Amino acid sequence: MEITLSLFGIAREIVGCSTLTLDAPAGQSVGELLTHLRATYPALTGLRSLALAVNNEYAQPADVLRVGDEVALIPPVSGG
Amino acid sequence: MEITLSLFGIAREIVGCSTLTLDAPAGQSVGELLTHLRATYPALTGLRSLALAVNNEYAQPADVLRVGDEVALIPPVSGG
Amino acid sequence: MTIALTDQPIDVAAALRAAEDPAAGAVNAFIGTIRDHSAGRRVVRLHYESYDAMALHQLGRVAGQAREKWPMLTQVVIIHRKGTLEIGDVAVVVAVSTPHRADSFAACQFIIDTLKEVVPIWKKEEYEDGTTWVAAHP
Amino acid sequence: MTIALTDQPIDVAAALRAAEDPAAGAVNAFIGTIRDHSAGRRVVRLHYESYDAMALHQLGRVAGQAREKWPMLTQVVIIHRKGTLEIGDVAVVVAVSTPHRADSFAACQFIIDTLKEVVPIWKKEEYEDGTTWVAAHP
Repeated sequence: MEITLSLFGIAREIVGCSTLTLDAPAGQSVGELLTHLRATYPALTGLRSLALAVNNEYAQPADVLRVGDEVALIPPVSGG
Repeated sequence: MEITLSLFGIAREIVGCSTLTLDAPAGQSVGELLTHLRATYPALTGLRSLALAVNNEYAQPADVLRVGDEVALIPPVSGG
Repeated sequence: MTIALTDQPIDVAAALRAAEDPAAGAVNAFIGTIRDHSAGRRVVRLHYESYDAMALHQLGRVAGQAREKWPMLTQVVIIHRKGTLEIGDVAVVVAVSTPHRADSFAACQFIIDTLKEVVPIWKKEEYEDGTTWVAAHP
Repeated sequence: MTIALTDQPIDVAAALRAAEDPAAGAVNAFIGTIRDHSAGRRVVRLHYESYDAMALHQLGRVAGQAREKWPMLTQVVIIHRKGTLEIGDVAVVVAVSTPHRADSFAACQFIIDTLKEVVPIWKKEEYEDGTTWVAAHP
């Protein structure tokens, strides 16, 4: 299934683009996608934290991705 | 010695005037003046607290009044 | 530092601008306004009376105590209104700035808490059927 | 309730007016401004980036959590700036009103503390000789 990933801040700079289209296996979990991304872009492993958001909520590693989900990579936030 | 006492808030209303001139014995203490005022105006005893200020500072009962002191009667404050 | 007692409406925006400082990233402000009720009674308006000279002196002392406890305070603004105030009017503004935010909350709260304990200002609440000097009696 | 993300300067006075409420006597406001230094380096300006849809959703959640913890909250205002900000510019305003003051301090501090932990907004500091995404690395 096709997953479109939005990227922000330092994660956007590390990956080099603000949206990334991935061909993920059906039933891929959030944890698996994070592992894949860290393997592909090793600089992501140096961040203080790295989360995935699905449909505007922070996702847990065991959550399963579905077609049509809004998925975003969330490096350490620093608002305020 | 002559003491001029400034009165505020409910203390002003109880005594009925905003300044009071008293003829106090030389060396009178803050505590003695408060006792005298409570005896003269019994409604003062019903207040939650009653303090004397001398020269813009809260005075202690043992402090001795001097000619020229700015003396004020301070009922419970409620600013803010 | 700005310390003021005024019988004119308080300009809250100006008070906040006075608290900002290029060296400080955090401003905390407390704004006390006139509520339409108190202890279950409808309040019509309030009258604030002040012992001006002592109130200004004590406000300065409170600001000084805050600076001792939070030496990183960059600005302290305390403005208290006096006279007759209507519902919604601003009675007091305390605004402080510090480099980091936790200090700004703690210092601002200390100032308003201490102000309410020591500064010689009195408020009389006016209801539809009477008046009360607030906190005067046990 | 007012929740906003904006690339325009924040009108702090308007934010405070939005927080006032005739039933509430206490307004507490936190204003985050751009400091001229950070970790010992001189800051020239800042760039804020936001995941807008999620940021607004999370700001609403933070406001909802505050209402659960402080049911007496009468108003909640959260406005966050994005884009390029200069020294002294206002980055964020949180303002709440409650009947009594201690709740206003606690609720406002909860909101800004939680906002900084969960809301997807990122700031990049620009120095004379480089830039850093704040808090990105351990």
